[in-house]
Amino acid sequence: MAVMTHAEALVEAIRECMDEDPNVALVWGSLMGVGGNNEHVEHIKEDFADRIFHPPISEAAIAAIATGAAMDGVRTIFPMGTASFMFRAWDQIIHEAGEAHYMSNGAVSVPAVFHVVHGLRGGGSVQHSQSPQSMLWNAPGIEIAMPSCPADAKGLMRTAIKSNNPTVFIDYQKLNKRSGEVPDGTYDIPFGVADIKRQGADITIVAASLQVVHSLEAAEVLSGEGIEAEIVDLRSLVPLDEEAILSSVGKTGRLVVVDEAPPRCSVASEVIATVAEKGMDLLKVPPVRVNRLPVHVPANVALEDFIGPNTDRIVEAAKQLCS
Amino acid sequence: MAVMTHAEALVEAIRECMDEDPNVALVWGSLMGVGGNNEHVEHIKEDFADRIFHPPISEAAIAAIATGAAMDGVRTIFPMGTASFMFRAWDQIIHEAGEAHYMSNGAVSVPAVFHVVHGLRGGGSVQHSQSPQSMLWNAPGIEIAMPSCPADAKGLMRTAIKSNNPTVFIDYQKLNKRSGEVPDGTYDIPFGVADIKRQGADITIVAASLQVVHSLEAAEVLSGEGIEAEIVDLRSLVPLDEEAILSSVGKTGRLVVVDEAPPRCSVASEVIATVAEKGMDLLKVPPVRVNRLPVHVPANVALEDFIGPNTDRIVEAAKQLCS
Amino acid sequence: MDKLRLLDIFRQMMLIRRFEEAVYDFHEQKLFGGHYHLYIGQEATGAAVMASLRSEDRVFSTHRNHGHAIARGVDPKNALAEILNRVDGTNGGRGGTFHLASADAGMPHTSALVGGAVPLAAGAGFAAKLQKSGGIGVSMFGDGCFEEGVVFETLNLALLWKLPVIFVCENNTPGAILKSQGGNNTSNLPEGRVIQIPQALGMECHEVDGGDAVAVDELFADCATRVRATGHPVFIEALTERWPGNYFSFPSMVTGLTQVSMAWDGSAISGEHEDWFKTHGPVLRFARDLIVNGVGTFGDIVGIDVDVTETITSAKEFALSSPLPETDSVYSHLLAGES
Amino acid sequence: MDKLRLLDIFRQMMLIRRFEEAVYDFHEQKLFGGHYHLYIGQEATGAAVMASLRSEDRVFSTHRNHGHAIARGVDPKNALAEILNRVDGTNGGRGGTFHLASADAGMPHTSALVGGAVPLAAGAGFAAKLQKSGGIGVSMFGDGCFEEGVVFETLNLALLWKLPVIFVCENNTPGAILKSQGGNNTSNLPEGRVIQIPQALGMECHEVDGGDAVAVDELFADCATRVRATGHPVFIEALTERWPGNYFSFPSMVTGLTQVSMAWDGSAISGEHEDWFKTHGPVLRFARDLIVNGVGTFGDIVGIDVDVTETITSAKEFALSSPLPETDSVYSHLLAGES
Ligand SMILES: Cc1ncc(C[n+]2csc(CCOP(=O)(O)OP(=O)(O)O)c2C)c(N)n1
Ligand SMILES: Cc1ncc(C[n+]2csc(CCOP(=O)(O)OP(=O)(O)O)c2C)c(N)n1
Ligand SMILES: [Mg+2]
Ligand SMILES: [Mg+2]
Repeated sequence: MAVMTHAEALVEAIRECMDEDPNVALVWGSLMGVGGNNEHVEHIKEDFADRIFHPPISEAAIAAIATGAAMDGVRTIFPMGTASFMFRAWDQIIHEAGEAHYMSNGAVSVPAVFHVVHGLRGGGSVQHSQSPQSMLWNAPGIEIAMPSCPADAKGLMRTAIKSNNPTVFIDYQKLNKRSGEVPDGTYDIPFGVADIKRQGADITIVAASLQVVHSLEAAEVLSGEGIEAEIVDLRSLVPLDEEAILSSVGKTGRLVVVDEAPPRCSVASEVIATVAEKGMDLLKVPPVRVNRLPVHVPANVALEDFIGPNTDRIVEAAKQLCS
Repeated sequence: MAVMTHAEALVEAIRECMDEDPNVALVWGSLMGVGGNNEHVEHIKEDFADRIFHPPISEAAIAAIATGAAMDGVRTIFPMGTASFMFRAWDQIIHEAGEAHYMSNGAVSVPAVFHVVHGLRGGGSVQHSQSPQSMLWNAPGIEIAMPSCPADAKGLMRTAIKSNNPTVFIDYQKLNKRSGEVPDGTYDIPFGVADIKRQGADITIVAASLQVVHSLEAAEVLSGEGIEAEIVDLRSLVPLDEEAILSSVGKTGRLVVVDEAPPRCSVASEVIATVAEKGMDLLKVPPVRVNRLPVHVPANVALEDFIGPNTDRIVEAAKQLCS
Repeated sequence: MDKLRLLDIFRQMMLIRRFEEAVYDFHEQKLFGGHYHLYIGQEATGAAVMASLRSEDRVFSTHRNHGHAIARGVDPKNALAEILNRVDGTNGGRGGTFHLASADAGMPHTSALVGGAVPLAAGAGFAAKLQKSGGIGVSMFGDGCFEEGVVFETLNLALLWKLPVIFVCENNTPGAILKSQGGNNTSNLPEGRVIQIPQALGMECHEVDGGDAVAVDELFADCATRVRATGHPVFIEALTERWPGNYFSFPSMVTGLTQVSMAWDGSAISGEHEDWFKTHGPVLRFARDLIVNGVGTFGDIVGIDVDVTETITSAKEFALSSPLPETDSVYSHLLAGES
Repeated sequence: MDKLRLLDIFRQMMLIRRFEEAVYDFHEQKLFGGHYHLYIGQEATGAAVMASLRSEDRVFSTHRNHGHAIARGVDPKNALAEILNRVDGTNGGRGGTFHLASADAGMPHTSALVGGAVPLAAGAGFAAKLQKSGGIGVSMFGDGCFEEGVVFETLNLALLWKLPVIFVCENNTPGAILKSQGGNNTSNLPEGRVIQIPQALGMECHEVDGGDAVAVDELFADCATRVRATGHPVFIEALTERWPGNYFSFPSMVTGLTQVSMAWDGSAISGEHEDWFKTHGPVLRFARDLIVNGVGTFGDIVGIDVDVTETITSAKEFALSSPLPETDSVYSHLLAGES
């Protein structure tokens, strides 16, 4: 196993798929956000120049062009940059990409990948910090992947590119520079299979993307206080591994869901509602959400940390449930 | 009390506010959807010609123009027609209208009203049947009203126009022709105050907009079988009357939430998550969501009924909980 | 002048007209719900455009799509079944009037959102370019689309990325019913001239009388050849007089069922819509031209009408006898499986 | 020629320049997070535009807003405090560099989304029209905005609804760093000429050298008068040579701190950026013009620089000593109360 960064793993997946399949195209967007790491992408540029398209600032049209091309089997990866920009293409992603397969009764499919960097990025302020995952999950017909580590980033990106559905790949700029072991060779990680990133018998913490990192940190702290947390990394929201969530809650009887989005109608709401409906009896105590606070994102990095679902808040929530 | 239709009550509210306040403007959009009733709006047109603007098909720019004008105190009502069209203005509503007050630290406010007709409208098919309420609720800074009857339509619309916040008024074409008693004179219905549309001791049904009508129908059926349902009409999602929900559940111990949106991260998810977090002990049995099925909306009206949260499905869910 | 080609275009136009009359009839009988739009008055454009297309080309359409689907070769049986939301419909009954499409026929998708299909067609051009298929993307859209910013973005992108796409704007605002009479809210551009937008971007632009099948055919065939060769986009504005029955949301058959004999028997024409029958209605106009120019005889015209009427009659029966989808079918095809 | 007016415009330009140097310094010291943009190189446009505005006018800006805020009259103290996210900032520290705005100063809102503020400014025109305030909306935006459809929609709406708005497109692509060197992705229009878009819509359009303060002032003053009188929108494209330090996301002070003496002492100029100092940098250029035309003396120029440098020095101190907002403040002003 090689050790590489999240950014490197992501680019490796894209490179492999572009090598394997001449139908994979890449829009030259902001794959790594504004925090550097673009050197990794530069290499793809040289190797696949004729399948790389430099975009104007036209999120809506490009998302729809990727959608139309996908109907003919072209798999376009469109890195939209900051997830906030995706709202400019909301109609095209929800209504065209997300509905075409159903609307055509299965005759056409839309294998496009919309890549975004979401969440609190350190000074992104009010308009550069969106977490669109809950809004997207409310729209049927779209797959959603959210990797938390380099190995998953690679395997999930490969699956996203090969998937015949429109996939929103919700990435995190703060993960880009983090390193981790990545299996050798090519491998896909199927959507819908959560990964138990840590075993524990006392409490279940469900999370995705950067919040898995925070949850693992929290688990260490909790372990010091005698609480063993089980971390369920969802990896994909659509499809969802309900099984993994319920079986972990069945084991621990306690549930914290950590989610970047503001609380109302969030991923955390959904996981809790699912458990309440299908496994209320498993719960020894009421479940708890740890979301971004229900406010906008102030520019200041300290306040940003305060509103975010951070390690401290996870620890606190878990301790309360276990007390 | 006069008896009038939902459509008439809505137009009366708009007319009163335009009379009372020269800063109220109206974009000449599709207030009533495509199901008729536009004669009511015609009258306003004559009386306030200089404050009525005929729009091109430019949802995004108009939403933002209404937002910019609102910063100077102009209260524009922008009927966007079918709620699906709102996704074209998603960025403008979430990022500009919804964030300006916070971002300016309270210096500017955005008293604009975005009116849409949502839901299964009878042949709207895949792209004309959106229920955007859950996605919107995930975005902080936006008020959301959803009337279920003429009296509420009037009082809530008056509040929407007078509110200093951007308000999305989520209406329903199928309500337009329904009649009801409307109090005489001018009156406002504050946001954040749910209305118990029916008292009952056995089960709580939380709903909004047309689903209140379905729930009331279901309650009649249930009553025939000895189950007395309490119907909590939310009337506004933002702010939410959590108090009313929890106190009804405290009384009945059983909860069904009826919601037009697809289930994942929906209004129903949110209500259930809220009750699970804050009142799990009140629940005698696990709560149940009755949502639109998690699919797109087929053109056929019979299939549309099948996927919708209809009276039968509410009755069935309630009976199961009470058995 | 290729007589067979012209008669074939006329046949498509006649087929579209009889198809639309059938749709109207079905709606009058309340056999399908919701509002809908007819292509009457624009037949010449759709039929002539499709005449130059090949299987590797891709057409994307709008809420006013029936004529495009028929001319593209979708079987009227399946198209009518779709409008009645039956299992044998082009979309298995799910799309209905708003979404007629058929990947097999080279018309993968139809968006009911104003301007929605314009970038999708550019996407087909993108695919053709990448796959070197030799195909082109064709976007059929209304003049109202120019009010939506995404259409502007798409024109820009097609030029920047050199995509083989033909943008066919069917401008039916000339003769439009006034907004005060419930008319559609189209061509709300201050100059009222949509062609100036792609022109300003430097796109090759053409204007054509959209009611003149021959003119559209010649122009489009020429453009298609060039777009295939150069890979660069082209814009065509087809101006058509709006059919008087084209009201907002619900059409009205104010001009009655088509009588082809009006093409040679002027005495049958009278009343409020005289001008429509004599000058604008593209089916009668083309019938008249075909006869005058010796391309076809009365007999040919009548023969074609009898033929297509029969096609539509049996298509109606087919559609009516096709079953509604099972309720359980709503779950299928939400997500695609593996390839 | 109004000497005082010109010197005042120069003062604003100098103030903006020193302000931006302070921002750069703060960022180098890691006193604020995230990426940011400077207005260096575009001072002439911002300062000259604001010179004609009144309190009833409304300015809306973009991610590159610092210069607009300063020239509009926002106190540099509060602007710098905002960039450091302190309580005394224009937005209470919440907006940061992306969102400097001040309703009191007639600059209600700044959007960091490309093209986001363009329709908001049209909204201010809408309000002015409705309220007959006599004010105008002014949208300051970059050439990249033309790639976003909503900007096209807005131009169309401003014409259709006859809104008193002046659209000022600051085109800083001339001389732009190549994309391969990390340059911004702007002016991706095939013809590269943004002015052709509003022209095609029939809007009154003007082009001006955005590095020439006098030219911008004369043009804008004239337009403002006309827009106030007619209520119709006007478009201005201000072309400016891009400042060499204007890289993507993070600027770099490649041209060093400004030495006004370069305006009269050419011997101080050398090296890679000679052309910038001699021809393009608007501050030096205007200083040179003022002297040549006898509007101001060396002494005036130096005096102004000393003055504004002092203003900025104390603004820096003020900003640095302003406290960070309390964490609990994040809950406030999510929703407005009653009026
Ligand atoms: C995004 C969006 N906004 C509004 C509508 C409602 N609508 C349907 S058709 C139409 C007019 C379209 O005009 P045009 O494009 O010229 O087509 P025509 O009907 O004239 O053929 C409108 C506004 C829609 N379908 N989609
Ligand atoms: C909707 C949206 N998409 C992308 C971005 C990222 N972005 C920030 S500045 C910029 C370039 C803007 O160019 P221009 O408008 O010419 O302004 P300039 O920076 O040249 O002054 C881009 C693409 C954004 N802020 N908003
Ligand atoms: Mg039209
Ligand atoms: Mg620029």
